[in-house]
Amino acid sequence: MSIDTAPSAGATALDATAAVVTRRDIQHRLLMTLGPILAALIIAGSILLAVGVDPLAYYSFVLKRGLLSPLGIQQTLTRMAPLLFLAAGLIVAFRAGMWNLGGDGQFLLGAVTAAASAPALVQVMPAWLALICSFVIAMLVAMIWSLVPALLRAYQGVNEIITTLMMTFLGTSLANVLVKLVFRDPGTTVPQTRTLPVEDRLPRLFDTTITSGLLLGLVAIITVHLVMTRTAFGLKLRIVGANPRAAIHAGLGVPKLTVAVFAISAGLAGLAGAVDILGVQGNVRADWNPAYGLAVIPVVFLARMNGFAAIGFVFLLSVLSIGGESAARRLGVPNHFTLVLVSIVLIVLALAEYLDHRYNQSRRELKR
Amino acid sequence: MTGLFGEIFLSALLFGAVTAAIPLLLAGLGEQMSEKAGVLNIGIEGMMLAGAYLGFVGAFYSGSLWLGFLTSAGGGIAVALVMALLCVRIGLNQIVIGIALTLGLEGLTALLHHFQFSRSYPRLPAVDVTVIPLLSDIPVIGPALFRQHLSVYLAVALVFAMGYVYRRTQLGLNLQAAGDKPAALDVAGIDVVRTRTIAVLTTGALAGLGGAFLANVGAGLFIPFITNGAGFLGIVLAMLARGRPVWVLFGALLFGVCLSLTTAMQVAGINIPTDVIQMLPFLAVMIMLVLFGRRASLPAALGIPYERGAR
Amino acid sequence: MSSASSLSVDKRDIVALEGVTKRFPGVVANDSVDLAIRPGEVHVLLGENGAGKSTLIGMLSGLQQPDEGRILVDGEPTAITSPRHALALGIGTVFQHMMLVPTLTVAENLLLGGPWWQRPKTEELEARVAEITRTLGITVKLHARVSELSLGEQQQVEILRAMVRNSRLLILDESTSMLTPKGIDELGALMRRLVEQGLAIVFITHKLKEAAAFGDRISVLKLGRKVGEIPPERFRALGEQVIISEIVELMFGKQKDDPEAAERPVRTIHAEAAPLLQVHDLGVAPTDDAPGLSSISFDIRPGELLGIAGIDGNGQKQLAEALAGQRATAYGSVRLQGATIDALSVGERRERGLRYLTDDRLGEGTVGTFPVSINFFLKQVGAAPFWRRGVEQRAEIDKRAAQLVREYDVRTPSLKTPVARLSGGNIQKVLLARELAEGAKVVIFNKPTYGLDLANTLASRQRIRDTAARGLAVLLISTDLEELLSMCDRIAVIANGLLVGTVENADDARTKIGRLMIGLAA
Amino acid sequence: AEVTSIAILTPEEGTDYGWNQQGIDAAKAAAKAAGVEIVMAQGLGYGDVRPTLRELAADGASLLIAHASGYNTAAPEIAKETKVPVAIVDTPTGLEKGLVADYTLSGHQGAYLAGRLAAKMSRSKSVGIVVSGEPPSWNSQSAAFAQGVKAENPDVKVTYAVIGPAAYSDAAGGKRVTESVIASGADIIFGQGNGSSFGMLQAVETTKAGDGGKVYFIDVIGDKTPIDKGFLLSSVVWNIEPVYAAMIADLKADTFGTKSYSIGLKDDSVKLLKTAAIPDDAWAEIQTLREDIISGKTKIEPVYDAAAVRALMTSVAQ
Ligand SMILES: Nc1ncnc2c1ncn2[C@@H]1O[C@H](COP(=O)(O)OP(=O)(O)OP(=O)(O)O)[C@@H](O)[C@H]1O
Ligand SMILES: Nc1ncnc2c1ncn2[C@@H]1O[C@H](COP(=O)(O)OP(=O)(O)OP(=O)(O)O)[C@@H](O)[C@H]1O
Ligand SMILES: [Mg+2]
Ligand SMILES: [Mg+2]
Repeated sequence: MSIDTAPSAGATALDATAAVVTRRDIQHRLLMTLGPILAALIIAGSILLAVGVDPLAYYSFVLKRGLLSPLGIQQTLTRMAPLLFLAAGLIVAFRAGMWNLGGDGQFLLGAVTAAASAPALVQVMPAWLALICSFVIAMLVAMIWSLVPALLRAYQGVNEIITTLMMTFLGTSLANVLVKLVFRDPGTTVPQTRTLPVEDRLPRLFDTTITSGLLLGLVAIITVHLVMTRTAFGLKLRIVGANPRAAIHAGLGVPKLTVAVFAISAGLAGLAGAVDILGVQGNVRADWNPAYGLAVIPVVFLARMNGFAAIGFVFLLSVLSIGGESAARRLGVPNHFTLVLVSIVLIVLALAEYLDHRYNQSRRELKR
Repeated sequence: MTGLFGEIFLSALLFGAVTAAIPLLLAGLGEQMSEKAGVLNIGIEGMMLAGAYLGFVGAFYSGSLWLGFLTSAGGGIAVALVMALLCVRIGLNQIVIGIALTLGLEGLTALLHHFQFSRSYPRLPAVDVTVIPLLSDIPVIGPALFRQHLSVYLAVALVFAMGYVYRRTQLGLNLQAAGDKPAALDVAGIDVVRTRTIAVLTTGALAGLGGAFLANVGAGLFIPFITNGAGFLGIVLAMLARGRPVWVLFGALLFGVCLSLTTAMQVAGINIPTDVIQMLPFLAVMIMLVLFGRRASLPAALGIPYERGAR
Repeated sequence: MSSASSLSVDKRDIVALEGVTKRFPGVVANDSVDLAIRPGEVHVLLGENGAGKSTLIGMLSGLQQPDEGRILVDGEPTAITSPRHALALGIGTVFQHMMLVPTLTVAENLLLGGPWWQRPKTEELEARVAEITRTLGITVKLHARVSELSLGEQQQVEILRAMVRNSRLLILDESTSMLTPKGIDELGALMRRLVEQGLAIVFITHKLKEAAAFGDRISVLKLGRKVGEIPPERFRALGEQVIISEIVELMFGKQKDDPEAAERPVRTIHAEAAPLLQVHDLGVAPTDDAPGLSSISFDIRPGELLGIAGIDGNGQKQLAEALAGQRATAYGSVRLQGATIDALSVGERRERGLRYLTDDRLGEGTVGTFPVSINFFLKQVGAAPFWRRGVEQRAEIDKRAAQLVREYDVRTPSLKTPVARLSGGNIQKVLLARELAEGAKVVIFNKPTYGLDLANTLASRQRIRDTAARGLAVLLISTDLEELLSMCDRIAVIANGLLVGTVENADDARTKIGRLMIGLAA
Repeated sequence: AEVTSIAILTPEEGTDYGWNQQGIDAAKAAAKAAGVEIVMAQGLGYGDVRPTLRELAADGASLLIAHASGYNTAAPEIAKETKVPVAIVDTPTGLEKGLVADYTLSGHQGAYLAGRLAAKMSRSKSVGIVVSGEPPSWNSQSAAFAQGVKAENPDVKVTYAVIGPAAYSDAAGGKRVTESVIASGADIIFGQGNGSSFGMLQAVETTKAGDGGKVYFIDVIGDKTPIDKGFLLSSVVWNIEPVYAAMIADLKADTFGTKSYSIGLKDDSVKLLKTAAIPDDAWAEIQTLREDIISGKTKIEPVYDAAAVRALMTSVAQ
């Protein structure tokens, strides 16, 4: 598969004449994002109508609860933290042409190790240090977990879609085994790890319930974006992704880079697990698997692996999932409808993004 | 043999292994067809769910399993049509659309089930089996393998039919060319988009049938999320099989047998956590990959939309 | 000089183009082109890289649709909507880039296109192929996998495919670029036989001698416009030298008679100077799809140009890749400036001054979706001044890229254009510019002028000569014997992975090499 | 304190004739009886419910019932944060006055009776336990059922099978495993497992026992009579309404969070479902056994740990 790294429309213009263009560009972006969402809402709305629910009431609840109320927006922003880390990890992998579909397994193992280490570490060191150590341990464990597909791909050429999917099935089971048999909290009948006290978790932002994990997630994804687009290392990874034979020809150490990509990608997925546990959940229960990875993958593609665009889409996804649950409850629609809504939004956005890209490409090149 | 591991029990285990393998087999065969033609079909889980739901609805209201299979294939094809339009015809990203379709059908079928069946939980009557004379009298294996629903035999026959198509027909050549070098197929006068569309729609039909088998024969009913990742297993099977339908069959049976082994060990009273046992088939495959893993022979154009004359 | 067919439809034309225009983002690839194609004629299409030849072919074979103008088939205005349609009209094309499925056998490739429900009619095909190959005097391995064939063999398969399809019009886009002189002559004879059977042929080449030798009619494209045509009557009336100089004038303006017949300047190489590159007893194991190398030994001194001649697919690529570090060797050693480099990676060899210009410009030479600018620096990622402390310096990159674009005359809409959108010749210039950058000591050129138009070919050859003149060691791999003879100091011949002999480039070199190539002693 | 409305949060829709439905129905009934409003948040899944808890708290709920063991970390935290009282399950140690109450529901007493009944009625002297997962409340019932069987007749074989981890929706797996267990000789199946229990029911309905007769099914928590086709032998039915009613009362009396609530045979909050398939004499014997448990003459200790349950099964199987 090829990743289209053709320059996209979001290039920053510095000179004065271009400022006008930029404003028009922003308007255009806004239109190209809101337009499709509106279209998606109309399609989803007709499903609601069919089951006898007022779509307008539904959407106003989604908006109110996911975006416009202080409580809602805090929840939305909190939900974003692990998703941003996952998206950052996927951006690295996808730009380098590695189809890491094992994010969920890496996420869970990161989560379990963070959940196991943090409560133990706070006993012996300051909370902030314990958190940092837990982050590092979670990252390392996820990295090690990714070594099998990485080495197989790097030195044996085994396709990583197969291996990462297999490793995610394995990782999910392993996480359960760890929770039930190794790290189990003896104090509860429910199989779960020890709970990290609320006051030892990542601090919340100001006077809100928003986790500071959000900031970490933002830093992670922006760093990844800049590294991938502005540095030699990022360019090397993109060369490997776009044409592995060219990478060999250019003298890049493809196997080592491959392992590095997997390690970074999995490490970020592990951090995603850790940030969710250390910032919000406090422990891991047996059989817990939020399967964020599956929802984040399409988001990263829609963003064309651009970190800033991914932030926007992750935000949208969070609004929909937080607001959708609330709206469904209030109107007596099963919560499953949120899935349908997300799906329609994804498809319509993909369609619009494609049309926009084609339009932009021809327009920009004709200008030259 | 008597006691815990009596003949009846062993053959029930084997029977269960086959029943569990068939949906994976159909999904894997379907996915293999798409992949051969260069389309990575991640939406197969959604197609299976559509097939499971519509297959159940068809069978339940008509009283005929076969009508259920028909409606399920229709359901799978309908979802595949969306995929074909968006990913093959206009070339949208296959992974985005595939995952979106899976999410959407998980939600949609759960929603429909909620409004339709969540009070009555209707179940189908027992499926009737076709007994193959003589073979069915073999101890243990006979009752397990040769007293199955007709659709099981048909699914296995399909393995060989697909093998024939791939190796002995023009269509087989076309599919392989569409996956390996679509431009060459195009200049040979065969429409790449049409070839890939046929492949994707066939995948939809097979995935739908797999879903229907799971719901109607495997469970006898439909409940939300009934496929439980079977479609993703199908993707793994198809990729491991390297284009050969028989290997999909072996892979599906391996998973089926592992599931039955879990049950066997528990019934034998062996105290191993189920999570550990559940890891076995995946561990087995990973070890095989580590030992024998060689360059993957995936089609060169897998996942890349074809656009005539593009540079 | 321009043809009259633009005004009145000539009944003899199989295909005629009238005012055909085709635009791509940023370029007008064809600008109201008129062209008449007649049975019994080899119509040669000439033009520099990016002149729009392949684009024209694309429209005839149904891959592209004209933006303006019309195409007449048998006098009827016809929109050729798809390759299938083109085939049905009897238009068979051998494209510039390989169009076979590498994982299928030759027979299966020839069978592609039949009704989908049928069993492939292998017996029928075999009979038909036997018949055609007999009259054409070629042989093909029907049951070999295409990936196992050399590029030359693949080209024959493609020609055969067009014949199996009963084409009335056969289009050959740079089909000689991969052939040996003998192969080229055979192809020429083949074309002659075909047109005598009543076919029409469109033949695209960059080699003017071929044009003069094989053509009946010549059209010249420049910047998308047709700038001239030599009709058969005139063609027959003129001698080869006159035709060539006329074409050169059309393409490049007034020049001397045969620009390719450049005299090789006599250079003095100090025999006592230590060799820059020493290859001793080098061996490479054969793989599924490539022959191996056995016991290759040679030295190249500073300022020396060593040529490797041979039929394509005899291990040239393996040799180049083994030297560059891209292919594992089985035994033997390579020394650069006296120091062994066997354990070094591709990147490390490059750092020591070993450069390799690949013949596979799209497959490994460039990253097609990346901008032209970045592709100049693919082998320098991370190096100053384009990267500082790992951070990309876009201004530096663009400045230097713009300079290279000017210096090497790369025709591109902009620096940001994805490199794959350029014409083949222009991509080649990007590679040349990249490999000749500072720090080179030994340069391996693998078919450096393959696909280049005349002007660019000459310029590139001059660059290679200059490279050697600067005191570098040059290994020049080419299937074009004229090229080797016009440039090298010594020429080695490779056959079946073995260096069968080396000759000094003196007057009798041509015959000696010819003998070596067909397996005789020099 | 004043109680104006209560809210209940369930992981799945309250239409499963089981855990979720019993919770929703009980909360509705308790709210109606106390004359307070009820808010139902269903189908929330097993992920993070903090957003929903916060929102319900902000909307003015006087009590949040977090009806899933997976919610018992989040709910007390939100209680502290918002000062809205919550009720959680399976955490007797988590009490906090005015803020957190626990209700640990275990039907082990009823499951014991079900075991006695199964042993009485099994023709093949072999019964099976099929579960889709191993949460504590199911473990205690599995264990008690096995103890009941052995107490009734030590010769009756108990076969225990888990479908697989997180296989709540694996109806096909439920059917497949149940069929195997039936083939191993069982003619009564004690089944626990949300969605997959419908697959177990289907297996019982479509598979004949070794002697060619009917296989019976014993259900838990809910009452599947409305969808039964004549194969339901009994069910260990939980009635959670008294628990919720007591919570509301305690809230009003400011004694909330001082005690754990539970269910048991005594007040019929756990009871065995009587169906037509149970002969009257057997039922009468079961009623006597019930009295013994209530009076304390028979004691059944709940076993919550999965490994312990499996160890127990290993010993009873031999
Ligand atoms: N004019 C140019 N000169 C040099 N390199 C360029 C130029 N334009 C693009 N590139 C290269 O192509 C890559 C892709 O460009 P593009 O503008 O799409 O970056 P991006 O990842 O989308 O980042 P951003 O949107 O922040 O600009 C760049 O990272 C850079 O390496
Ligand atoms: N699909 C395409 N998209 C964009 N530009 C294209 C496309 N095809 C051709 N071009 C442009 O059209 C012009 C003509 O290209 P064409 O390939 O026809 O040249 P050519 O005469 O065949 O050159 P060469 O001798 O190098 O093969 C070039 O500038 C090329 O970059
Ligand atoms: Mg950009
Ligand atoms: Mg060309």
